[in-house]
Amino acid sequence: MWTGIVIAVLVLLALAVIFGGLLGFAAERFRVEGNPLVDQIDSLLPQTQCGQCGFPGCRPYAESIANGGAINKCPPGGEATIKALADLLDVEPQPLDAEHGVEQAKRVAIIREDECIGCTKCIQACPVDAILGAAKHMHTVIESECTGCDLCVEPCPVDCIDMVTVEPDIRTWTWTPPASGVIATDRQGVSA
Amino acid sequence: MTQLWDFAGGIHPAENKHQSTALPIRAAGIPDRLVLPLQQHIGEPAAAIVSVGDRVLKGEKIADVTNGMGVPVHAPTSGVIESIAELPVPHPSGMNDWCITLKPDGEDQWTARQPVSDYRSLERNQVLELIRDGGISGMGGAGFPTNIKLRPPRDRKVDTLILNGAECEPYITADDMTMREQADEIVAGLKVMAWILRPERCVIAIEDNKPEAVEAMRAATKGTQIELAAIPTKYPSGGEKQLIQILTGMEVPSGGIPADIGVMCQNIGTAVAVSRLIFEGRPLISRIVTITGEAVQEPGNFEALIGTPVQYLLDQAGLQPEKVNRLVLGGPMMGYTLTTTAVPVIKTSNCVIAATAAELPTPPPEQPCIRCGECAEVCPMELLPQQLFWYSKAAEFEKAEHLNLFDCIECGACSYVCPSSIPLVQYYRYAKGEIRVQRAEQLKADRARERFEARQERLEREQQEKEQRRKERAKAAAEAQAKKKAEAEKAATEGDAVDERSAKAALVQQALARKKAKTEVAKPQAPAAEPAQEKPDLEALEKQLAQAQSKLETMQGMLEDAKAQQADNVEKLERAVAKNHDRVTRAEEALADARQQLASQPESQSTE
Amino acid sequence: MAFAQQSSPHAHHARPTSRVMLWVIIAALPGLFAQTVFFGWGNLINVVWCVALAMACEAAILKLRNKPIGFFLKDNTAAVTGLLLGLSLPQFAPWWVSGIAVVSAIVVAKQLYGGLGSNPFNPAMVGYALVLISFPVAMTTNWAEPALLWKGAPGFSETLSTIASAKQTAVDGWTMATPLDEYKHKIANRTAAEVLQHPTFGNGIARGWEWVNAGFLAGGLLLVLLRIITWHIPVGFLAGLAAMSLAFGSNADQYAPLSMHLLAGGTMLGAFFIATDPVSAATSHQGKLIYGAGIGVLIYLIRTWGSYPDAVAFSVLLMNFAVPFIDHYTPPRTYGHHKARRGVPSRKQG
Amino acid sequence: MTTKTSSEIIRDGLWNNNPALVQVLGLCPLLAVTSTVVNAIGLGLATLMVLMGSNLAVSLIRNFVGESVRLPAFVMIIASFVTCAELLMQAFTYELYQILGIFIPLIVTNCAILGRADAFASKTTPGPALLDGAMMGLGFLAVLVVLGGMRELIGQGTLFVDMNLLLGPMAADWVIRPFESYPDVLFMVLPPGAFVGLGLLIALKNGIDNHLEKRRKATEPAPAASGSKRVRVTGNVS
Amino acid sequence: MAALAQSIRRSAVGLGLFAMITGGTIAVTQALTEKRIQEQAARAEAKALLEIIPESAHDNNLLRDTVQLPASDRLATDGPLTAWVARQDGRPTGMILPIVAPDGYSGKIHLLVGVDLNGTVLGVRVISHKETPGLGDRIETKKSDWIRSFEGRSLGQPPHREWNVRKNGGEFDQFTGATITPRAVVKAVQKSLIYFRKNRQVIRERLNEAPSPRPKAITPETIAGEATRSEHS
Amino acid sequence: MTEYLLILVSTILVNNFVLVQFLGLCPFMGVSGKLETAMGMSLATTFVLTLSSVCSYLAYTYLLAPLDLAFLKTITFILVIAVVVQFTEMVVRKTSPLLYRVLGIFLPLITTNCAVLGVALLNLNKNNNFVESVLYGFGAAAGFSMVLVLFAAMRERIAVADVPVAFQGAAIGMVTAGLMSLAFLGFTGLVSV
Ligand SMILES: Cc1cc2nc3c(=O)[nH]c(=O)nc-3n(C[C@H](O)[C@H](O)[C@H](O)COP(=O)(O)O)c2cc1C
Ligand SMILES: Cc1cc2nc3c(=O)[nH]c(=O)nc-3n(C[C@H](O)[C@H](O)[C@H](O)COP(=O)(O)O)c2cc1C
Ligand SMILES: Cc1cc2nc3c(=O)[nH]c(=O)nc-3n(C[C@H](O)[C@H](O)[C@H](O)COP(=O)(O)O)c2cc1C
Ligand SMILES: Cc1cc2nc3c(=O)[nH]c(=O)nc-3n(C[C@H](O)[C@H](O)[C@H](O)CO)c2cc1C
Ligand code: SF4
Ligand code: SF4
Ligand code: SF4
Ligand code: SF4
Ligand code: FES
Repeated sequence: MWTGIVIAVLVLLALAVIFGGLLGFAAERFRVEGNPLVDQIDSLLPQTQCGQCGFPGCRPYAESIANGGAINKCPPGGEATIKALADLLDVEPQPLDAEHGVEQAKRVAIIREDECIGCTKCIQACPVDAILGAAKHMHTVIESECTGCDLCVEPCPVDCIDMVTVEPDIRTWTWTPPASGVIATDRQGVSA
Repeated sequence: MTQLWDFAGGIHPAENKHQSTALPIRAAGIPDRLVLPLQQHIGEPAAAIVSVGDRVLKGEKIADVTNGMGVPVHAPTSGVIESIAELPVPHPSGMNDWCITLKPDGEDQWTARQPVSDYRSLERNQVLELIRDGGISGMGGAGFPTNIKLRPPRDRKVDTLILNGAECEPYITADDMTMREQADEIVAGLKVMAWILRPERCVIAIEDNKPEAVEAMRAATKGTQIELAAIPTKYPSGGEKQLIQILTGMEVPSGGIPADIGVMCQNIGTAVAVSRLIFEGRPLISRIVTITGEAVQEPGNFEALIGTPVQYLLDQAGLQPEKVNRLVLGGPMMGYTLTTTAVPVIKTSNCVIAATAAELPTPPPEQPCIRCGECAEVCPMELLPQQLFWYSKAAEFEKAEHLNLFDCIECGACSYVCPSSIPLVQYYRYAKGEIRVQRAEQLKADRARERFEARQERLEREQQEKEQRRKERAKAAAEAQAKKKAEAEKAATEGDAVDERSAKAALVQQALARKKAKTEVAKPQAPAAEPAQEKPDLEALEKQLAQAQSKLETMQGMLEDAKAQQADNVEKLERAVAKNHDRVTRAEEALADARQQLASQPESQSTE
Repeated sequence: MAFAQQSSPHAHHARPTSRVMLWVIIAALPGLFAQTVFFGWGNLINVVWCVALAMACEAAILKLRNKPIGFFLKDNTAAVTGLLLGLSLPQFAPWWVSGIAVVSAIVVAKQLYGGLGSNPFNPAMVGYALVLISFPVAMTTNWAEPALLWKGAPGFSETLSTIASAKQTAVDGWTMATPLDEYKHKIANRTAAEVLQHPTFGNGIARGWEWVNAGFLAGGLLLVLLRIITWHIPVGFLAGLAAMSLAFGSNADQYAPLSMHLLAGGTMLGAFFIATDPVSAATSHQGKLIYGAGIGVLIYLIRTWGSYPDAVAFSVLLMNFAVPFIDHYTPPRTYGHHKARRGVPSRKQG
Repeated sequence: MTTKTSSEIIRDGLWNNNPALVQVLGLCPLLAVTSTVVNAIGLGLATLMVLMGSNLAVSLIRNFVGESVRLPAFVMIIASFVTCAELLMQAFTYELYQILGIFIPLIVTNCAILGRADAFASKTTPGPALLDGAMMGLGFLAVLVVLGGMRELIGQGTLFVDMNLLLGPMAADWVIRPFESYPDVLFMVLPPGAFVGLGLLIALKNGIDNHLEKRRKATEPAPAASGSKRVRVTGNVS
Repeated sequence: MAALAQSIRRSAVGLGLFAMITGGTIAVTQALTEKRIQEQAARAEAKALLEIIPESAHDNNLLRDTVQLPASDRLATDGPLTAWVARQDGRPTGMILPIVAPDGYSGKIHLLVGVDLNGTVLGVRVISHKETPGLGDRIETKKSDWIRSFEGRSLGQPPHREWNVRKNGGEFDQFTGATITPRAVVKAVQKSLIYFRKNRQVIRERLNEAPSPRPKAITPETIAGEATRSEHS
Repeated sequence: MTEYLLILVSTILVNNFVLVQFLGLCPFMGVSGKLETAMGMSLATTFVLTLSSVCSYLAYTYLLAPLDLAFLKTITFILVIAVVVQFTEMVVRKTSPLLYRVLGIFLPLITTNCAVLGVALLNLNKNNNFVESVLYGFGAAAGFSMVLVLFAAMRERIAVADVPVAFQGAAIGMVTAGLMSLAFLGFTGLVSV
């Protein structure tokens, strides 16, 4: 009986040592750094750099997602971004986490120039350098570059920055899908 | 006989054309007001070059496009500019856009005209310039600026010039009547375009349900090299791509333009406009519009000035307002509904249908798609409309795009036959719109990332430089020297900033101008009112207070600095300091309130 | 003035779904008539019972799902599902067997997927296959003898009471193995001539069944003429079956001959009415040909080497399963493209 | 990793994160052996035991395994438990073992087990790990039994047939036959019935959850916190 | 390089440690249960045989007491037949033949036929088959008692003509909806009896050879398994 | 030759691993949301399944059987599989990032795929020789891949259908797999093995 046990243990031990060695070898020999997934995730985030997700910027959030973090923390991206992420990672989309804010219409910052005192605080705050101006001069927002992150609003000592919702005009207007009419889908009223 | 090919799919809707061909083209006359949208074609909107109160003459340029793709707008008659404002324009959105309103003075006085009797003596470029200055954009479809279209890419040679007189949509007879009555002008215009392009072949294509037009054109083209093709009646044979396939058997490559395969397609009306411009010096200030539908008593075609309100034309055709259920601009297959009759006729408006409820009934409610494939059978682009629909509806835009959503010409044949009465085209339009928005957002996100990364890099660099300097300073023997250097560097960076600023000055200026109007309307965001019943968030309030205090300090510091330097923004800064004082007091009060409230609340409630 | 707002096109000229389905029902009548003439009242009773139950079932589920009942019932699709089940079940199948088939068809195969237009599997065939594997006794012993009426055997009320009883099998003497079943199992140790002695074959290929198949063929051609179905699926189906039969089964002493394959069993019903169910079939012309041919080939495989004497239901379900995949790889070539865009869109790369 | 309370672990295992209904793992044995209740119980108990054992063991050794051999090590632990269970079943319930066939050794690859070892046990102390194993195992067992009961009842019109295989001769006549002359519904006995049956169970759970959710939403207002977790990208500026 | 060696060593030692513990556990459990498992296995494997010839009717170890019988194409088995022998006090009392019914509805049906030395059927059991559930599977004892209807039959009883299903004028019941399966089984049992009669001489001789227990048990499963394997070679 | 063909037909159609034998269901349900992903998974599984079939055959025939250690088969097989998988993953990740993108992320999942261990054990049960083992492993993988890919395409379609709320996701996936399995019952008896 005991010989049987000893043989069994020895065989398994031999196998394990060989395989363990093999894996140890591979772990060292084939070590890789970096994660290409982060880039892919980052490219799906809206790059508002607003930090609402709880990370200092979109890329750190992308890294967190790549490491298995929740995908529903980015309010500017909203449902569309969540869906895209879910698609990429092949997981179920979840509703936006309200703790981080709600999805809003697109906005841009506008500086009321006659009140601006040129303190440059907003320039320091803007993550995408969308504000122009020099010390003690009137500042203005380059509308096309502003991501609407509203990071510049709070630092302004004279509260001269407004976030304005971008209204659709005849050139940005697009068709809406037909109203669902008689056939309401079963998806409505989901706990989404 | 010209060899003809067939195109895939297609339908045969009821034609309803005879109603509006009974009478010859009538002149609509001059209405009380002319409303001239600054954008009447794809491309850039024009900018007004007149001001309110100016008197303009007929044919005078009143708006122009300086850069980008576009053509000018001319005054259709003489009169006074009454306003430049946002008014309803013909657009599926039913939204307003910038328009110049002209109050005619009734004199219809021409500005100086420069007809070219012998255009052949000019450079081709000069003629193309004339066409641009004449405000001519395509009159058969999307309204592409004709001069640009007539300038095919350098490596392309146009072998076949097609004049599109198919007019395959039901109801519309504007081109039909034009061909019947203005055949010579059409030929003259075609000759001008042919001279510009030097094609080997010129074809005028007319659906064989317009024998009178075919006859008239045959007479007018007698003795010329121009071919006349009577093509089988089948919607949408007038679609540019289908017409090219019918006449040449070739297909326009997806995403390309006809010139890629050496073909160009122009509308009949466009040819007339070119002819009138060249030989009469008359820019595009009027067009033929079909007014039809069972809600008008005297349907027919009108020569209407651009800017004529639709109401005016409907009245002339004897509108019975109580009968109208739906008002369609364009044909029943591709036109869009109007919300108001105040919109003007523009360069691309070919037809107005005042339809009764019986004539164009509301379709029954949408049913589920049964994948019967009828739509695929009729699609002239050989798409799979049911799949496009399925993916568009489910917002799987990537897949819809993969199935060539963007090749759909929105002809509506699929919706026409769908047994489940699904508004397919609307789904496609929605999907296309969403995809375009997404693309724009992606672009914007990419740019934001670049800018963010650039900024991070710059900050990093500055940080390093600072570090460097600090070290150097510590190391350096001569303190004064180091200081100087630092100053020099600082100046340099400032110089940079100024440079950047001047480079972008134009941009800023533009942004400012655009913003100004909007800012006035936009109300400053009201701070979210704290619901009284909620438990006050002490922490947040404390943070607020601290922030306010620190801001106040900064401001006071700045103010003192400014005072010391006698800067010119002292006044502003004083205001700011006052404001921040307020802020601090408010924050303090709020905090005190909150503390009080908390104290008065029983413990149990706050721990729940 | 408020004008109606609508997206283009503003004109429509469509044959509504309800009418399409009505035509399908009409086109099935010749086959049903032939069934009644040759096999007695069983099919007719089955059809009535299945259609009624299908409609009731559909209504009940629509109610559960909070959908407008009238709106959906009027599209007649539940009736078609019921009809096709009634046509394909054995004549003397007890009421509860056909009932379970109908309920599983409507509830599991159709409404669980969202109802009309969403079901990936042919509902009627799901119902059929489900009862076939669940109740093999009831599904193999209840086939009426051909030319039953001439023998004066069961009248309407007798048939009705047989169906209405809870017993799994009908009275002996009214029923008989189907031609395909008979041929398949006798041919192993007999010659074709010997096997064909059995009365189920009559003097021709398959007594009664020939006319039933002819009836469905006629109805099917009507559907093609009316452009309710295109020719691709039936042609692919029949060609696939014929090709296999010619390639492998030319020896009638070993395998059933081609004529038997085409005119016995549910071949024509399958080719024109069942495989063509638009909802669960492939989309493009090329896809339809492949789909149809796949069904034909599978039918031959299973009929010849598998356990089941007829295999329309399984083959249709198997190819239904492949439809989304086929659709991915057989989109038509669009105007202005050199080649069709196959496959799946590759994910956007960052 | 935030630590979970015991009640959370219990709720997760049995309902919220049930391995079969929510994680949809361990399907092969779940579907393969549930044609009768007795098979379901047999396999369920074996799985439960292995889960508890492996969770405990993994948690105990969690600090001693290197990254490169983590997976093989876990797998070996699980495999040894499974083999022991297999040997014991062979010794004491041989016929049941034969019916369950290769699905006993296949417990090794029951994703639910390795999943738990990797996701939970390797990150917590032995106590919670053991509890988690027990609850996950019970959750799995519960689904097995319900599915087995459903298939047995609909499929052959009986309940608790052959219980003697597991519990000895005294259980031989526990079998319940609710219907007289029931025609076997082979669909439920055969593979398709297993899939559809589990589908129905999952849907049932979803339905209950949705219902509860709706009720909960109706009674308590949504929390109004918004943007509370914001972080500044550009540092503190004021 | 040092890192590599270090990594290899660490992994190998780590995994080896686990191997020892887990291997030890398994080996010990195995050692403890081995006996019982073998008993159980033997009993289970002999179960089918014991149903045909109950333990009260013999006193030898069936599984280890087999004889090789001459091949016969009649029985659709290829190669010589291995049969189990039942003895009471060392004298043969009966035997169990593994036979195949080749013409089942969906392929071969593997059977065990027990006969006593006079050629009377002691019992018949199905080892494996592929017949349709619900139709042909009623040849299993689990589903119906039909298969017991062979017990006590022999070649003259019923007479040769009536070794068939009722439908074909025979003595044995068929199932509703399935005649093929029962007919195949009836025919196969009949053939095995004919085989027994034809080879009675040889069989007697072989049976009477002194019992020589085989080192390894031969079970019905092994025979059926080998038969399936040889089908496609 | 025919015998080998029959093994393939049997494993791919008649005794399909997923739909009839109930092996490899978790990856089948879990991964196959997208056609593209499913294809990657298929490739990876085919590779591993065939390889592990070979490795476990060798380990059993030349190590366990001679030493009479059959009771160690489960742990040995799974160890072999886990190591093969992990080693492959590491190598692929380093040497061919492209291939890794296609296969790599699925490889770790495969260790816990019953089909892999199932193939090894079934080969034993069936007494398959070396060639048969390889074919059996390959056939099982091919059958798995086929239904995985078809199922993925179908799920893409179902994902946008108007499925009742409670059934969305895994539930309707199960029902679909059930109906597929129902259809596969049609192959019963095609090969009598
Ligand atoms: C976005 C867009 C870009 C185009 N670009 C060109 C161009 O570069 N050159 C040209 O000759 N035509 C160009 N065209 C004109 C088309 O070739 C076509 O003649 C015109 O769109 C008329 O089409 P429709 O009236 O059917 O819409 C363009 C059209 C569109 C809509
Ligand atoms: C479905 C469809 C139908 C069309 N029918 C006509 C037509 O009947 N006559 C016409 O001139 N243009 C028609 N067009 C517009 C042409 O495609 C093309 O844009 C036009 O002929 C170009 O000429 P233009 O640039 O002079 O407008 C149609 C377009 C579409 C998409
Ligand atoms: C799907 C199916 C499976 C069948 N399976 C069996 C079977 O396993 N055994 C059998 O004897 N008959 C089976 N049959 C029935 C035979 O094909 C044949 O109809 C029957 O055995 C003839 O019996 P009868 O002579 O009593 O009519 C099956 C029939 C079908 C349609
Ligand atoms: C030509 C045609 C064939 C059809 N065939 C079937 C069929 O075989 N089975 C079925 O349940 N419904 C059939 N239907 C009806 C309908 O499409 C079916 O109920 C849908 O699958 C339900 O979503 C058919 C409809 C048409 C127009
Ligand atoms: S919330 Fe979104 S946009 Fe804002 S930083 Fe995070 S990822 Fe970027
Ligand atoms: S201007 Fe303000 S809102 Fe716009 S991007 Fe910069 S910080 Fe954000
Ligand atoms: S015509 Fe309508 S119902 Fe038919 S396939 Fe096209 S979209 Fe679907
Ligand atoms: S609208 Fe688009 S999809 Fe529909 S028929 Fe026309 S081109 Fe085809
Ligand atoms: S249990 Fe089989 S793959 Fe998960």
